Amino acid sequence: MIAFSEVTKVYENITALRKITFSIGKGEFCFITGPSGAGKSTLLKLIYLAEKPDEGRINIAGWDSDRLKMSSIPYLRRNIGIVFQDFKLLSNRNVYDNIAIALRIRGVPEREIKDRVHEALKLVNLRHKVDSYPDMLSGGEQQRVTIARAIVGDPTVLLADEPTGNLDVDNTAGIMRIFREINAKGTTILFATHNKELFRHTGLRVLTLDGGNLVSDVGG
Amino acid sequence: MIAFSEVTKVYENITALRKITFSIGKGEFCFITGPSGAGKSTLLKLIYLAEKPDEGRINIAGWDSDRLKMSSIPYLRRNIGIVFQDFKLLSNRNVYDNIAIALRIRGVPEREIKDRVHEALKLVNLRHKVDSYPDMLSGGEQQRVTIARAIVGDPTVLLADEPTGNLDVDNTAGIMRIFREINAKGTTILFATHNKELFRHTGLRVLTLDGGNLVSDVGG
Amino acid sequence: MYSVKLGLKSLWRERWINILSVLTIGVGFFVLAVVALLLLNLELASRRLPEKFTITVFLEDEISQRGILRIRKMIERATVVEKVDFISKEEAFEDLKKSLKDSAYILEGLDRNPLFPTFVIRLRKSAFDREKVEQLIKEIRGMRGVEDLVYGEEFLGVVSRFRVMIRLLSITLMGLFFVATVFVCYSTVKILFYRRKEEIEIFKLLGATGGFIRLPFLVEGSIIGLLGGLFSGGLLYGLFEISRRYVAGGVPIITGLNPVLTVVAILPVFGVVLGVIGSAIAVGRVKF
Amino acid sequence: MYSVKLGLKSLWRERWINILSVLTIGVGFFVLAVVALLLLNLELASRRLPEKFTITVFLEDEISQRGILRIRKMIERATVVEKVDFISKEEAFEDLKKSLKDSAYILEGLDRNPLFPTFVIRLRKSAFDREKVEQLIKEIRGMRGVEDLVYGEEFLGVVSRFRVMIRLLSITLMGLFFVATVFVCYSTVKILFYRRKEEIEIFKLLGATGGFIRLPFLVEGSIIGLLGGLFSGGLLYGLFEISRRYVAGGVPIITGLNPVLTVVAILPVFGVVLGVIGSAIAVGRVKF
Ligand SMILES: Nc1ncnc2c1ncn2[C@@H]1O[C@H](COP(=O)(O)OP(=O)(O)OP(=O)(O)O)[C@@H](O)[C@H]1O
Ligand SMILES: Nc1ncnc2c1ncn2[C@@H]1O[C@H](COP(=O)(O)OP(=O)(O)OP(=O)(O)O)[C@@H](O)[C@H]1O
Ligand SMILES: [Mg+2]
Ligand SMILES: [Mg+2]
Repeated sequence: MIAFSEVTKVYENITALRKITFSIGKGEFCFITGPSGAGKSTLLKLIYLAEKPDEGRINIAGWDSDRLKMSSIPYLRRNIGIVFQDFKLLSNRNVYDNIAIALRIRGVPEREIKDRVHEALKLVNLRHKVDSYPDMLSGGEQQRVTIARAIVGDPTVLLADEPTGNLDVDNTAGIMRIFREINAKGTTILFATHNKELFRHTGLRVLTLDGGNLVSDVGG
Repeated sequence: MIAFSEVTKVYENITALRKITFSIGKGEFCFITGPSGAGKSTLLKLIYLAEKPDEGRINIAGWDSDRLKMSSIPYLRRNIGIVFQDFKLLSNRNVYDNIAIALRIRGVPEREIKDRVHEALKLVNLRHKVDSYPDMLSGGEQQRVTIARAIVGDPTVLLADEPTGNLDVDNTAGIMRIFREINAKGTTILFATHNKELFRHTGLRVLTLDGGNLVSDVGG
Repeated sequence: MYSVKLGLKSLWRERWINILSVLTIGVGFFVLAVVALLLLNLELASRRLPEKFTITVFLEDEISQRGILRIRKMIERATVVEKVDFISKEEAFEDLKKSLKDSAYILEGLDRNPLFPTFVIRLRKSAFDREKVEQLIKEIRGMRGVEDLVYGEEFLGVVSRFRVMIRLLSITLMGLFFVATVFVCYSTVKILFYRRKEEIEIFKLLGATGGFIRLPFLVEGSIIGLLGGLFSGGLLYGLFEISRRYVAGGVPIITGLNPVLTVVAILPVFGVVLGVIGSAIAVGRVKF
Repeated sequence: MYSVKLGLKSLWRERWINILSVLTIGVGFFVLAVVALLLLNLELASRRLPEKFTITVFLEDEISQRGILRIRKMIERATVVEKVDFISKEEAFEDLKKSLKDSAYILEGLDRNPLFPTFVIRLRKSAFDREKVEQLIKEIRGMRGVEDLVYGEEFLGVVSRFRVMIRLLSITLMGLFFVATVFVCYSTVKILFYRRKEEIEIFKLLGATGGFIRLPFLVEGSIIGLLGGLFSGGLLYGLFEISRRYVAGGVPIITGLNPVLTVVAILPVFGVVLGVIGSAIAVGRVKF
């Protein structure tokens, strides 16, 4: 599903990723961990094509990132659900619209959108906040809206960047449960987190980054 | 130092805080915990006067929140260092300026600012990012800039809202160490977090909120 | 389509800034329209100038009716001629008396009518051409039965220079004002675009196509343009009505502004066009 | 002070949007300046009109030198009079001959000079007052030695009506254009302010005072205003120079625009003032 081979990403003066090689199969649930600044978010950005690799090749669902035409990027992204570390909610739209926008972009009819948005909100325990605007939500609530937006489109790949950083134990457990369910239905999941508790006893695959290097790849 | 008596805060349709009463002495280190949406951030907002209570009274360093003139709010805030849950970094300024601005607002001379900013950056391990802009930083790095900005002014009260949500274990330990040091020098600290690990074995005071109610007040 | 609805919603969501934009564009259009009308009417007025220019042909005292007819036909054949009037000796004398007004008594001592029968040639206002006029004058001078000919030789030159100047000025000023207005439109939309950079970034990351991103701006731009156009049209019409009603007899420079209602009707259309073009330029190519 | 530096820095940081603002304001000023100059010159031209208006006083044929002097003194005492010229019988005859031009031969048959000695009174262009002029006319008519008096009674009315109209039009249009320009300034600063709402919010939370927040906007607004003023001044001067050099003989409507250089110099000052006022209004009261 996703294959990196010798991928290097350099920002101005810093090498965020150095010769990273790994591949993730369809339906896998894989954690990416490492300290702050290790390169976790950068790795995810390369997958959703927000950044281009400086060296090496990336293959996503059969598409080679080098040879991808710019006009087909939107269509590729529609198969990817993303939980951004900084949420990226639209501050001038309420919770409903923030989630619905992911479907509207795909041209899903409005009636179907309504059902699916409400279902997603129910999953993250935020049905009572459907009309709130982002700045009326607590940090954890915003994070859950972002999660709902990422999963509402039934993506084939889910990229979650520190999705539980602002959530308490119970909410985190709830989110993990949802992710496991989605994964069971066939969605490939990449989950970047610094919180080792989340995968300690799961037996799932864990990629560990440190200073841009892939230092371990265990489990799975 | 900070005293709440029967404080209630209502947002449109939701009661974020219900008849909260507690008081924190000078130099105390107090945690505020509770699940997502419990009212932790709201409680801090009342202290730094970003929100007004609907009922009850708040006294901060001898100032009654009711009787405070609007023009003296800035001067009160200068004694408070805040780590915002959503960082609130200035996206069009680099790390140096983001931290320096807290001192410039106070009219500190530019030469002194330079030393103090570099010292704060050293504490949070970000001296190499001094010229970066916020969107060139990882989530954890942004969070540490926010912490540096909160402590650079040697505040008498430090309010930290989920300051380690995006930080790995090592960085979290580093930040906790800094906070203990600052506290030892006499700064009163309120630390809102959902991460029970942070205070489990410290013996420090912990206020627990749930659904807007103060459900427990232990330790200290 | 949702993308269109997005534009409409955003119009309402950011209504204050949009109202500012509409007013800014409206004022720009209004200024443009007023200046355009002033210049157009100045141009029209200057076109009417040569109409007032006449050539007076004095015929011989004893010319026959046939001779008069022959000369008239000759003159009428020229393309620059609008109208030819014949004034008999007697009529000419009456005219002179009138033009002397209070000094007409000086004619009292005259024992005979000293004037000639004359042709007064009015030149055509459109297609005014100095060379052709001079050509005609030369021809008339050469005709039999023509005693003399009076024409404002100098005046002729002044008129055509004035025309050229007015036209040059119109074009320069109109050009400048047009650029200014387009510029206000463009910068208004560009500012809207700047404000929404973050939103666009998020849209792209969620898989929106270029069209989906661009369309709301075009919708918004066109509606802002439309409203700006309507607003300026309203202002113009208001100015027109006020000057017509409250200023004694109307301010001719305004009430005389000929196609004021046409311009009022065209402004909204103009607004939509500019709004769309401005938006398209402001959004530019969408990169992923 | 740091707050001032903040304004300067922000100018540079957001240089693209600021350039747009400068250009927008510049164009607004330019339009305002051109219109203002056109109207001012129209007004000045209309002021010159009554100067051309003259009263002609015909004196009795046999009037003595002393009588002439007496009447002259009387007339010169009136405040509306600019200049009085005496034209003797002989001079008057020559004048008539000239004004008849090619028809002067009609005078050949006259056996005596039928004209009177006359006073030509030129009226003062400033302080033109219809009532006073009529008062003067009445007085002159009543004087001994005055045979008759010719004056453009109707023309007089037309002139003063025209003056009123021009003035009304000037005031209305200038007012509209001024509002439009202030509006463009205001909305430009307001948009800058909208863009920085978040920054201001953060500043407040960090303990910034109202002055600290407001000052950078005032600095920025005044500099944008200054640059806008300089830009419009440049445009105006450019238009002035181009029209002077490249249009044969100069376009009088532009080159004749009298205080063009003064206006060019005033525009930047005007810009700073408007920029500061606009910023102050746009920022409004800072609430905590
Ligand atoms: N646009 C950019 N320009 C320059 N440097 C960047 C940019 N984006 C990221 N970096 C740097 O690359 C490194 C890796 O960043 P990344 O965001 O991938 O870290 P991370 O593993 O996600 O960290 P965290 O856990 O703190 O979110 C960091 O040192 C960061 O400063
Ligand atoms: N401006 C607002 N308008 C309306 N409701 C609000 C507003 N701010 C907060 N709330 C609501 O008040 C409740 C408490 O919010 P608060 O931010 O204090 O929670 P929290 O304890 O900080 O949660 P978290 O751990 O998720 O950050 C939440 O349900 C939130 O939706
Ligand atoms: Mg990250
Ligand atoms: Mg919170």
